[in-house]
Amino acid sequence: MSLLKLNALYQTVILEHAQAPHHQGELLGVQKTTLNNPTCGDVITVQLVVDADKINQLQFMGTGCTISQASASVMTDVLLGHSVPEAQALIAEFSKLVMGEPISAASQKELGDAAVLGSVAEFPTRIRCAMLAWHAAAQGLEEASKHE
Amino acid sequence: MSLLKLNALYQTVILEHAQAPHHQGELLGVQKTTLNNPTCGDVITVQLVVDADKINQLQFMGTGCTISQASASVMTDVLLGHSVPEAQALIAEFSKLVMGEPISAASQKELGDAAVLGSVAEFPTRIRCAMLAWHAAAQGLEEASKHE
Amino acid sequence: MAITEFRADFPILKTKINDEPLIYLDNAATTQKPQAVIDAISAYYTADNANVHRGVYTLAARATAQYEAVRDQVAAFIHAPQRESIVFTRSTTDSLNLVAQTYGEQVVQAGDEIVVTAMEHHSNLVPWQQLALRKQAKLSVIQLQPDGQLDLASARQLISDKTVLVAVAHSSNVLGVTNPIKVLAQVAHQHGAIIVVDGAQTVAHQPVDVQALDADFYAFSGHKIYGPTGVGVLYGKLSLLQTLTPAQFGGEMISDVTWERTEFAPIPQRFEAGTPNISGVIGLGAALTYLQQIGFAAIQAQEQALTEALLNGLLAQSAVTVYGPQSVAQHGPVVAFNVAGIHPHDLATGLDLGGVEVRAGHHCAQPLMQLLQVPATVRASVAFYNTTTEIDHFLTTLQAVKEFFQR
Amino acid sequence: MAITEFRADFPILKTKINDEPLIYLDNAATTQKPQAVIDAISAYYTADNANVHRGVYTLAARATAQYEAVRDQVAAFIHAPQRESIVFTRSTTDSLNLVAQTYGEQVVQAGDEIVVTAMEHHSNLVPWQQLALRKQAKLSVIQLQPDGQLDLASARQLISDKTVLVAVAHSSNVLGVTNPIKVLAQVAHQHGAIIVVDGAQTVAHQPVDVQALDADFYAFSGHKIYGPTGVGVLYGKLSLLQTLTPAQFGGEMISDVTWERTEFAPIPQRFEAGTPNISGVIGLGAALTYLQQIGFAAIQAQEQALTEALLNGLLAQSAVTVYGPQSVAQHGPVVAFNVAGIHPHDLATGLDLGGVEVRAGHHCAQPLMQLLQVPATVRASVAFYNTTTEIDHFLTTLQAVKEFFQR
Ligand SMILES: Cc1ncc(COP(=O)(O)O)c(C=O)c1O
Ligand SMILES: Cc1ncc(COP(=O)(O)O)c(C=O)c1O
Repeated sequence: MSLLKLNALYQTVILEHAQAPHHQGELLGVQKTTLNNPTCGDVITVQLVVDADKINQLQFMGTGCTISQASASVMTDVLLGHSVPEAQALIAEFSKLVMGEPISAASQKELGDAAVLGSVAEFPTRIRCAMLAWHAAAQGLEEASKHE
Repeated sequence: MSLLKLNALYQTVILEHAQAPHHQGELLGVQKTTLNNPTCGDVITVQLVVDADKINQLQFMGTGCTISQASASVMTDVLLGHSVPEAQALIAEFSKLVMGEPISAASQKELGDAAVLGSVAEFPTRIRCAMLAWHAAAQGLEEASKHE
Repeated sequence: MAITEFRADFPILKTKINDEPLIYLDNAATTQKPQAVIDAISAYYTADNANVHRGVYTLAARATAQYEAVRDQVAAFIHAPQRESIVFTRSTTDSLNLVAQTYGEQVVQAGDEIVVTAMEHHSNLVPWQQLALRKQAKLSVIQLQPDGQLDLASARQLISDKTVLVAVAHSSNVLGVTNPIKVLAQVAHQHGAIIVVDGAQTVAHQPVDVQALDADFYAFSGHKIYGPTGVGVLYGKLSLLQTLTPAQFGGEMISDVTWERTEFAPIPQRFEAGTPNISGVIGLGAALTYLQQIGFAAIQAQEQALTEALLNGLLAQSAVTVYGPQSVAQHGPVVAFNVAGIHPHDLATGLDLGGVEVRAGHHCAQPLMQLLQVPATVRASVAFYNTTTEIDHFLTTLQAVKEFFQR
Repeated sequence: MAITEFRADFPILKTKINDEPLIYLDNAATTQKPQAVIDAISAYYTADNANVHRGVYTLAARATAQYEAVRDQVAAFIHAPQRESIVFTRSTTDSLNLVAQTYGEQVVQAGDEIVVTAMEHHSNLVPWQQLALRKQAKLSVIQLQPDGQLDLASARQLISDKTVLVAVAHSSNVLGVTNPIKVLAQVAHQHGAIIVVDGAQTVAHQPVDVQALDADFYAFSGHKIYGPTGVGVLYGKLSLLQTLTPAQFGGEMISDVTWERTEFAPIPQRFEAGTPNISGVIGLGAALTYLQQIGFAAIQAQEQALTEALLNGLLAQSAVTVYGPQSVAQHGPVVAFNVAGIHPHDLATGLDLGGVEVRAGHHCAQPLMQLLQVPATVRASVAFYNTTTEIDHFLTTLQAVKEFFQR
């Protein structure tokens, strides 16, 4: 078997995020949004604080495969500091990316490390893993907007 | 289409029985055994009287196709006057006959006009039609035996 | 391409029956399959077979993608607003029972009324009858006009505020009529009832738009639309499906299971318990693709010509009674009839000896037979691959069989 | 003929996955199909397709005869005392739900107890759990020994005179163990309970005798025994089936229908509503014929050799945990495992890139996963057509994938 193929999906930056995820852990007293991937049992909980229309705090908890952990980690990096509409737009762009749809160079840049997850598009069964944390974030943002 | 094939199933004796069935009509005050063929809606009612261990009276009512009517008619001819065990044996022989299984020359003779219905064996979907009255008679005999 | 050329795609139509060329006129029972459908099933098992929705490996992804693509295809075919409204079942019967076992169980209450029509197939009658018996609800039957068309006055009279559900065939499998679903849906909705439509006899013969009809549920079978046996479709409005608890449990229809309780998956997965008929769904997809290649315009033109030849040919013969409308304008591709003095079974056997395959019996519509006051009828039903030559041959053979029995 | 020669009968095994030869080790999810099964389906649609049980014409008689012949074949295959005990369903899941919707609905009452085991697939757990919730019955769970085998002491303790139904897998789809059904049946019967056996993982791997087991109901799927998807079997004891009212209605499962009531057909027709999966049943027949040509002696010998190579190979690798018994004597052809520090999904993706198709997930046994304290496992499962070379390749690939993730 060619390990090159494995390298295409599991690029170094992804492995690094999975091994040492950013913004992992519980935010005390902040509302949780939990989503699971029934196929594999992965569970991701996202917590976020929106202040002056900006995402000020954003953390995640949960277990999962390399893809879902790395994706959760880069998600926090990408979305932190953005306004709710900006974050929502970025989630939409990320979703396009992992579905293999073209996105603009600007979006690509904005997504930073997350752009590397575009390789998932060639692994259809792993798209759900990559999207889990982002879907949870989208749901969390919706709930946060409602409370305002 | 070759009418010869139709002649093989609908032999003159069968058509005659169907057009002018023997022992057709109701026996007043005698228990009825009714069976139906759900596929085509045919219904046959058989009534019989066993006296001194002999079938003394045997009539049928109901509507149906040529095969089921003719078969009911010959059934009454064949079974009348026989003892219950003899009648049961004849029903079993008739059943073999229409299933295409070999029967003895003696049985063949005993079955009389009914033997002609052996042609039904080549028309699997019509076997049920041929058996309907005989099954009803078998059930009637069983009930009659119970009452003794 | 002329419509008659598509006939060559159906290998069975080249075979013989009782040494005579097969003339298949029981299309209302099940249609024959084009080579494209047979090949799609073989190809699936030869190259892509794996269980769906479960594996992360390539083969499983391939099988799942093919399976789910047919959901999109079916949604487009009946103009459903979204793919989630399409549930794969075993058959029309399974689809209708699913509605009875979910919506029926969860919504219908004692004293409610369920309305069916006098022309329903057992599959769209008995589930409601048994539900009504279980729930102490009332079953009412919309009557027919003398020519077999639905009596809309009777429908308007029976459907009331007490009605919770109206179950109706889009087209009859005996009378050859197509019912005014849109009107019935309006009447039902005015009274707060839902309408469940049995499309088994319709989807292969005319374009169906579940949104234009405003059907709440719509059911059909793959095997009656040139697809394989063992696969059916239930369309349901999103808002309805979302409120329903499933009736079958197991496999991938769950989201989370503990010993004590189960959280169900979103629709449509929620209603597809266990391993589905994967090759059946893929075969159905191939059938729809094939149908769309021909196009409904060509199909309808051909089937109307065939129905006209069939209906008028029958009406021209002595001693023949045709049930349902007597004019081709109201008559779909199914024609039920009887010949005075000859039992339908005998006629069917005679025709069969001439290679002509027609149905004789009650066509799973026993109460309708009682209404027509016959124990059974013969039924000839056409598909686009039939030819007027076949219809002629059928009529000639019928004449000969009649003469045999009338001599 | 050597067992390895039969491999050539499976066309899919000659294909490639990710440019590597396909090594199919997800046989517990679904098996691949021999050419004989693919051909039987094609042949049916090419020469014999008609609806069953309904027509008096030759084609319908031919289809019906083929369909019903498979009933005899299945009865003989699982040693049922009579053909009437065999009901064709959509799948194991459908079969088990049928029992829950008929026997369960009609017999189970508030306060009754239903007993399952800790290793059940959702399909043999959720129907009983939901039934218990509906009926206010109690669901109890037979525990496992540390090595994953059923704890018979726990079974004896839980099954009491309050128990009405014991539902148990003949073989686990995760732990690779086969349960002592005969003993459990005895215990159940002593307390007046019935036993429902899920044979999904058993019928393809060892001879089954439902009479010797004294099973009251026995369920399995065609697609896990080299047959098509969309067809399943429910065996039921005659005396039980005869007392049950069906749960699905329509088509030929009736004997007489009026507007007010319905008389049902005798068994097994009573439980087969609507047009069945005719080609599926015929394909299942072809699969059983094929299996019997090979014979269970050869199949078992080969599968034991493969399981031994698989199990011992896994146990020899570092960081690997195998669930279920650690010795091949107690271990059937299904081996679930994990590698410390590597998520099962990542392993499965890595193996997939090497052409090796294994399952990663909860295997529709979420409560068992909780018991094993893992979110998921990898699972490799063999069939007689696998080779020891394939097992070797799997083990080498696994080693390489481990090294990739552990670096
Ligand atoms: C033990 C067991 N029971 C039941 C099932 C369900 O089978 P199906 O999906 O064919 O209904 C499976 C397979 O998925 C199984 O392994
Ligand atoms: C009008 C109608 N409804 C329902 C059905 C039942 O279809 P199936 O047997 O495929 O479930 C049929 C065909 O038999 C039909 O003609």
